[in-house]
Amino acid sequence: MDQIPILSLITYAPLIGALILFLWPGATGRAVRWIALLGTGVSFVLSLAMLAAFDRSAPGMQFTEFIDWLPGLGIAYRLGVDGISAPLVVLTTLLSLISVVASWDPIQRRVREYYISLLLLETGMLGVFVSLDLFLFYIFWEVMLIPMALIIGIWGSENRVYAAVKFFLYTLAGSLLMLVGIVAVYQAYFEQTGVRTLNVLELAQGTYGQAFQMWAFAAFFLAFAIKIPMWPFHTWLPDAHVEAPTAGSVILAGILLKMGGYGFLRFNLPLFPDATRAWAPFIIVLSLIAIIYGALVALVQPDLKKLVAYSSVSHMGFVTLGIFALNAQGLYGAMIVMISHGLVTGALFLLVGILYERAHTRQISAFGGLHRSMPVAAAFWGLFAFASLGLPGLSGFVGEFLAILGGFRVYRWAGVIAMFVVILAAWYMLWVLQRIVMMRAPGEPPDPDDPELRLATAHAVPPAAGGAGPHEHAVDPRTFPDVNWKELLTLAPLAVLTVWIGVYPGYLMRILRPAIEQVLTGFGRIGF
Amino acid sequence: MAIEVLIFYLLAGVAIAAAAGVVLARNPVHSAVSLVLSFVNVAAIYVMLRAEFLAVAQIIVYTGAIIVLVLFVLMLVQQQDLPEFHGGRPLRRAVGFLLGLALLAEVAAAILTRSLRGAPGSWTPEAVAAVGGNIQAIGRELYSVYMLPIQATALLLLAATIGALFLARPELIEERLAIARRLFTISLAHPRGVDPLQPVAELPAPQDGQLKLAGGDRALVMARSAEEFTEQPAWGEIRR
Amino acid sequence: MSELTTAHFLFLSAALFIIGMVGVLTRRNVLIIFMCVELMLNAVNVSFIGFAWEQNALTGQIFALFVIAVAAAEAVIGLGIVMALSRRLDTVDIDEVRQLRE
Amino acid sequence: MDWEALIISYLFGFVLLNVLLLLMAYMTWFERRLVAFFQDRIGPNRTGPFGLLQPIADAVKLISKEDIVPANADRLIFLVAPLLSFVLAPLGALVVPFGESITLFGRQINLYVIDINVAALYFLAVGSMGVYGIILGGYASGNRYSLLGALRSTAQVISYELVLGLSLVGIFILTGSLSLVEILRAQQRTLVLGGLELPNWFILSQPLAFVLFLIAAVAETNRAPFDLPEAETELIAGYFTEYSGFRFSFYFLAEYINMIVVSLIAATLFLGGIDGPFADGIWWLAAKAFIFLFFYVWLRATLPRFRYDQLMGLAWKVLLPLALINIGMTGLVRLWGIGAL
Amino acid sequence: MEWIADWLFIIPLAPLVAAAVNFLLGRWWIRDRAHWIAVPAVGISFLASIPAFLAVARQHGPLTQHLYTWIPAGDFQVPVTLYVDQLTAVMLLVVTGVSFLVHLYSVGYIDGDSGYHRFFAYLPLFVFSMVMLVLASNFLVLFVFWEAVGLCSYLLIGFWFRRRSAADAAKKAFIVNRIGDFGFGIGVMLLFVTLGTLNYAEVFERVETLSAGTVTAIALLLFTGAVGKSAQVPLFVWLPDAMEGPTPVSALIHAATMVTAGIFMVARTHPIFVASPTAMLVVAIVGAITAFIAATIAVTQYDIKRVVAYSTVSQLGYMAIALGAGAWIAAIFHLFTHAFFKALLFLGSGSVMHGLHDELDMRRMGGLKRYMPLTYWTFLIGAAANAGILPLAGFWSKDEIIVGAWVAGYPVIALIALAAAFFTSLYMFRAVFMTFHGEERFDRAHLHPHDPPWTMSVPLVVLAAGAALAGFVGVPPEQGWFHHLLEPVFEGTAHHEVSPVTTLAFGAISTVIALAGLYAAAAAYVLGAISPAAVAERLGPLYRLAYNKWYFDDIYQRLIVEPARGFATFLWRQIDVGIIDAAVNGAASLVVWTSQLWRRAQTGLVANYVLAIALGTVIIVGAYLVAGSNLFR
Repeated sequence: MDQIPILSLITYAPLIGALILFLWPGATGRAVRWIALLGTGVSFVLSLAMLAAFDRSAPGMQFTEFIDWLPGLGIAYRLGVDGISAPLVVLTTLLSLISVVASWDPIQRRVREYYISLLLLETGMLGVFVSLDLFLFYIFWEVMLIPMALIIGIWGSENRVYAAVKFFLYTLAGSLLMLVGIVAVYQAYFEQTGVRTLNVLELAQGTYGQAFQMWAFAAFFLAFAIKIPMWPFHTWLPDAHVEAPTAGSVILAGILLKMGGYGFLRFNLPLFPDATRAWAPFIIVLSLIAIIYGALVALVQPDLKKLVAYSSVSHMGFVTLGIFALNAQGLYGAMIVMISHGLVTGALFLLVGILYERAHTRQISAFGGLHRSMPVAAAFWGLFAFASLGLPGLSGFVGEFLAILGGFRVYRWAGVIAMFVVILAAWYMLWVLQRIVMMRAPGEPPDPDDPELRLATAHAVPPAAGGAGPHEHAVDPRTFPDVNWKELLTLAPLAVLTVWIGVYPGYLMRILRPAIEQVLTGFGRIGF
Repeated sequence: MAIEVLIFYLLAGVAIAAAAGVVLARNPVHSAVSLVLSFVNVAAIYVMLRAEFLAVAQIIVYTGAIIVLVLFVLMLVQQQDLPEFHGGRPLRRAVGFLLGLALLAEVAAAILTRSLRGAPGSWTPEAVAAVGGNIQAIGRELYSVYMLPIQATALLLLAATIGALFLARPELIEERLAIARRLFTISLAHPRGVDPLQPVAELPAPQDGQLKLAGGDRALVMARSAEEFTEQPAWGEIRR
Repeated sequence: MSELTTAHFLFLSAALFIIGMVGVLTRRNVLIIFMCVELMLNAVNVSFIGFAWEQNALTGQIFALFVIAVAAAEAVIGLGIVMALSRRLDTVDIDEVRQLRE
Repeated sequence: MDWEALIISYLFGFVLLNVLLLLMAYMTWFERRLVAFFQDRIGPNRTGPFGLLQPIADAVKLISKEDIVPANADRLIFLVAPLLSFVLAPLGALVVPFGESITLFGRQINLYVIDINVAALYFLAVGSMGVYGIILGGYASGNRYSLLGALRSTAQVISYELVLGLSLVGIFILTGSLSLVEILRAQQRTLVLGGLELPNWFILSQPLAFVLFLIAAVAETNRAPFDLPEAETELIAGYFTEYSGFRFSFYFLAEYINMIVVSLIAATLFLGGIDGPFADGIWWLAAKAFIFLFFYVWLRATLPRFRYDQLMGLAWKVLLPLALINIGMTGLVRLWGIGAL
Repeated sequence: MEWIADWLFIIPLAPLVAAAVNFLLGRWWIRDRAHWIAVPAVGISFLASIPAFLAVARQHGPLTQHLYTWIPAGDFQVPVTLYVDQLTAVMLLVVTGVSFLVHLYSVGYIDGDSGYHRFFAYLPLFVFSMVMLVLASNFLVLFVFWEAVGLCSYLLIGFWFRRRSAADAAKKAFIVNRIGDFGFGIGVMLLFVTLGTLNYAEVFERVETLSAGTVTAIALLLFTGAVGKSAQVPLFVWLPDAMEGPTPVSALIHAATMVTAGIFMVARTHPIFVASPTAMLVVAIVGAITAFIAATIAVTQYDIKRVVAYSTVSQLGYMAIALGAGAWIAAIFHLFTHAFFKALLFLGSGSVMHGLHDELDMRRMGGLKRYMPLTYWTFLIGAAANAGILPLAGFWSKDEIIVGAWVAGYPVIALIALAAAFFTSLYMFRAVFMTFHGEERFDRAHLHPHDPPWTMSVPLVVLAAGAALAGFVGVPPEQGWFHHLLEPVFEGTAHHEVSPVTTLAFGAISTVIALAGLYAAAAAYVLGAISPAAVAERLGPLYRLAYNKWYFDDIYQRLIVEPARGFATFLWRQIDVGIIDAAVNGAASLVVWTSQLWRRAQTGLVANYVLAIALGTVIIVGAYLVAGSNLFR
């Protein structure tokens, strides 16, 4: 081997951590956490090195690794990254690292098992992003499923088992369809060329019949649509998000959802260009429904995590809209939305987790006035809420605008409807911001210098308190301590990246460019 | 009539007669002996079919191991436990014979009307001879095209070994597992998990070395471990 | 019928298989049933090898090899089960064993 | 079909069988004399010169004894079982090459009965069949001692059979064939080891396999120190307790023929078989086989019997892993092509 | 002065750095020293704007500085380039100048608040955003800072976040603005899709190639953004509520600068509007309606800041009229003068509040003239300027707008504007009289009104001077220095020739109208000749209409907000949980139910299973024989 197998190193560094934990049953919680941190940290550092060494001008796969596995079946251990997967790999390693830190204190039960799951999960996710062999991809896809279900089902909150089972079955149903699709493509390629291979790049060279493409596309599409998730396959998401522990939600929202979008870009588009064109209008309609629907439903959620979950549905609608707009803006937009959503929603879940640690509830009505008791947290809330609602200058805007623009270029109405969400997003996000960060804690009397109080005494109107009704919860938001340094450590990098991508998306887009141009070339749209 | 055909009829006739003996014999040991006879004849037919390796494998695995094991078990299981052949259930026997006859008729029809023929393979007798013989040919094929199945089979055999250990001495396995669980098992969802406070579920273990009392006068006294008989350690055994 | 044809072997295979099947259906002793199952497996092997012989292919032989391997695994587990049955239920009569219910 | 070759093969086989029987008879004499020597006594020396007629006398005695069938016995099997043992015992010798082919009556005659390309496996298969004689005999006697002896013996034989087979795999890997003729040819080459020219006998390149084979072969033939089935102190005489006279002699014959066959095979596999200077190959083979036979007797005279669990433990916990290690090592050596093997 | 072209970035950078420093370090380190960072930063920005202005004014050529490419997405390239022409230069001066004064004023006003550093982080951030907004040379960059000023507005309105009303107002401001941005965003996208670029220069070059419908659509969509940002009907509802923010914020953002961004944007993109007469008409009509409605509402309000706020809305309506009438320079002129007098009015009312302990209700003021003379006089100047009293700033610019509407062929709109002018004068002097004249209705036992400290007075005085004198840059009407300055920008647009007679006539008419309003106010609140209560009684429904802000808020609440929430709840409860999730769970239940059914086949007897298997084999082989073999063929 003439070069370092860096992708394998990145992928298996967490696995090695998991193995160490597995073989060291007597490890104390402290040791377990440090090992997990080391595993994810090594992976993260390596992925940064990978990104630094990434040739931003070269199209095609880089850092490829190839080991023949089952040559008779055309199965090989093929790894590689291009502009699409490289940022996602870094996002994965970063969010995993953050998840490890974010779980430091909250997870006190079955720590070793938890971190083993987390590390396994990371390996699975990284494997999904780096594998170029459909067989390998499928293995990683399934590998990732189990630890995630365990994380939800064991370390989640009240209704966790239901959520875990739902998550598992939904995703499994999708991935089975994908398996059918994989076999179909494999067979079709074999019949066409007489070569047995599962190499994605090679399969993409084949030309398949229109009818076959339609069905195979649908098989892949359903798997990814469930993962991403698209309306109406989204109902696992709110449950899974709500019940998962903080780190689980972060990874779920930050990375797992991206696999759907990644799958579209890596498999559906290159393999089935004709079917993509045929299905695109239909998918764009679904995307629009998801965008508006997610935002509207988010508007009336009483539960913070559910709200963020539905907002994810809405955001992921932008991803599919952008991808199936099939033009440069759309694809850039989709990719940036994915990365930005990973950062922003991840951070929002961290923030919810921080609140949950203190209040042991996620009901919005239980909070209020956190700006006073937790000013730093409030600042982060503000930042990420605005990033989520697509404020220019933060990462969300770049992606969303490009995705909408992409959609608008194809179908005017699609752009208009999608744009409508800028209002709805502002509505629900600011509503949350107002209810938990601003105003007063539930039941807290108005400040003495508040003009409302004077108004009340003058007109004998009862002062409108910050929240509804008297104390419903034993824990008073006024007593919450502000974020500690570990929590700050998890949030700060996300904030920096959010601003950076918002202000200077060029860096990211230059990484994406060759890959996106390649995808577009498959559609005969050079230069778009 | 060629001599091969004659030999074939001889071998096949004995094989079928022995197979019938398996079903008809009252004494299970006789069944087993019949089966061995049948297998040996079938192995000879394999040789006629240019499958020397399989013939030998048949003898080693089937007769040399499997049927020996059956005999073993037959002798370990108490004779009283063996049910009578003529113990009623006439309906099922009738149905069984009828189904057998029906299937025979169908298969005979299928064989006689057989028309499906695949493309002939490349392993002509000359080709087999060129690589050194049947066993070399099988080896080449097996370890190139059938790599995955052979690995899967290996895994299956490993699983079967473990399963057999468990089935044979459940109480021993439980003890071992309890240790292993404390040490190695990652019990993620299981309530018992690594929690040392919870005792490992216990199966009723033989109290006084007597595995079996009920069902007759022939209590078979076995030692659960070598130490029950002597104080000396067994070969290769590590004393805890 | 003056030459050996595949049909010869297929009939042998069919005969062995059906004898085995009838044994499985009619006998009550688990061990005899077990032996009959082995007989059936062996009958299938005869077919496989017969086809391999006919087609000058090794696939049949290799399949038969796998069948033997699987049969070995099956024997180990099957006999283990018989031992366990005999220990726990004091019987190897298939009609007495109803533990598969539930 | 080459009828003549077939008939010659059969003839050769017939000759071989008779020679084996004769050898077996004198093997008993040899053993008794040798053991006596070890034990500082004289042994049979009255019948004929040096007691050389003793085996014949024994045979006459056994044949003329009453054939007793116990009332409790499973009659058919009881009668068949010793026969089975006896018939199977010499079959292994059919694949042993006794020399280069010779020309007789204008025909090329091979000094072996058959050369099949699974010869080594065939030897193992025949060995594994031999166990039926024991287990069926033990069962059919209707005697609990016999049964237990048979069970022990069977377990022992199938365990060591495994070791026996695995110990040979190294040789198969090195020669790339299972045919004994091929294996012999492989040993006729020269092994150059540090300037020293040695015959390429597998005892040199597979020493571990040789030791394993030796131990397993002793156990396989139920000889001391692995003669558990006939542990008189515990089980009277094991599986053949109920046998007498002629039927007993079948078991007896089988045991000794087995010893000879195993010795021949071992000599062929590990000591180069017919390979040797100055004399005809067959004399070399006989000489090498004799070493093994002597070794058998030596063991019997020297070592105490194993305890049963020690016996099984040895097979499964020591020999089997060693055999596997040997296979792995051989495979790696072959893969990396170390040494001009 | 060309050197400034390379240093343009200083203008936005200084406040940005100040904002960042105060935001990141304010809590731990800077605390109440925050103004030492913010005020000089904005000062630098102002000082840097002056040479830029001079350079442009002399040279008549725009300055540009390319910073970096923000979004490179295929053919969609968004460079960030600073661009200064005369229009921008004027705006820069207004923005940085007023900002500097307001910063200064805030030092005294916010003093002692726990969020001191926060305030001085948000306010420079706003200055940065606003400066960038005017410096933008690209529609998307404009859009970005368009939203960024919205963010700052949100943050500053919600500065006293613990008040529910402030939090509500902030949210409302942002969301209503977003409605405008919705249109604006689509407009930008439409521009890109049809023209393939978003840079001003290229867009304006190619705008003629578009069809009339497309141009109208683009213009109206862009104007939607202006409607939101510049608080035109029907999206003006956020601006009065925005007065929940601190008064300097109201002065800076919601009077002088941010709300005029819409006007600026329309003026900036005038080639597009010029290409679409329909759009121009719509702009003018919306402006007129806004001017009138807001003026009527202002008359009935008691909250001093709300009066000023509605006055702002009304004045923004005037500017829109000017835009629609094609009187671009008049619009910018009014924007310029309005910045002075409206900031002055807000700061003045802030002084009043400061003196009266955050009292806002004019019914509890009165007679303050005696206690705070400086505030009184400056406020009076501001009010008079707003009312259009000769020769104060407002007169010149407003007069020019009305004339512009008249000559552009919109006489009805000109008349509405005149009517609104009467109300303008009425509410302005009503505020002055109710606050500073008459009996002292405040709690004299506890309150001791006084003039503010110097940091607050200096801006008042400076702004009063501006309000009094700023109008003279545009004198004589249509031919003033200001007009000549801006002419290059609006070169090539149709220019209406205005006869001096028309100018004089309208000058006289509007003066009369203003004085009429002044008299009416005096009659009601000083002389007591008219009882306001009686008038209100008599007007009945009309009064209630105006008092309740023409029911805009209620209509929105009833017709949009509540149905939307209801629909959302329906989607959640019925569709999401009721149908989609129920289908999923139903599928699971179906499986369980079916399994229960099949479970009965489980007898536990192996023999039965075997029999079934054998039967199945027979059937399958039979099926093969029938279907697959040639037995029956």
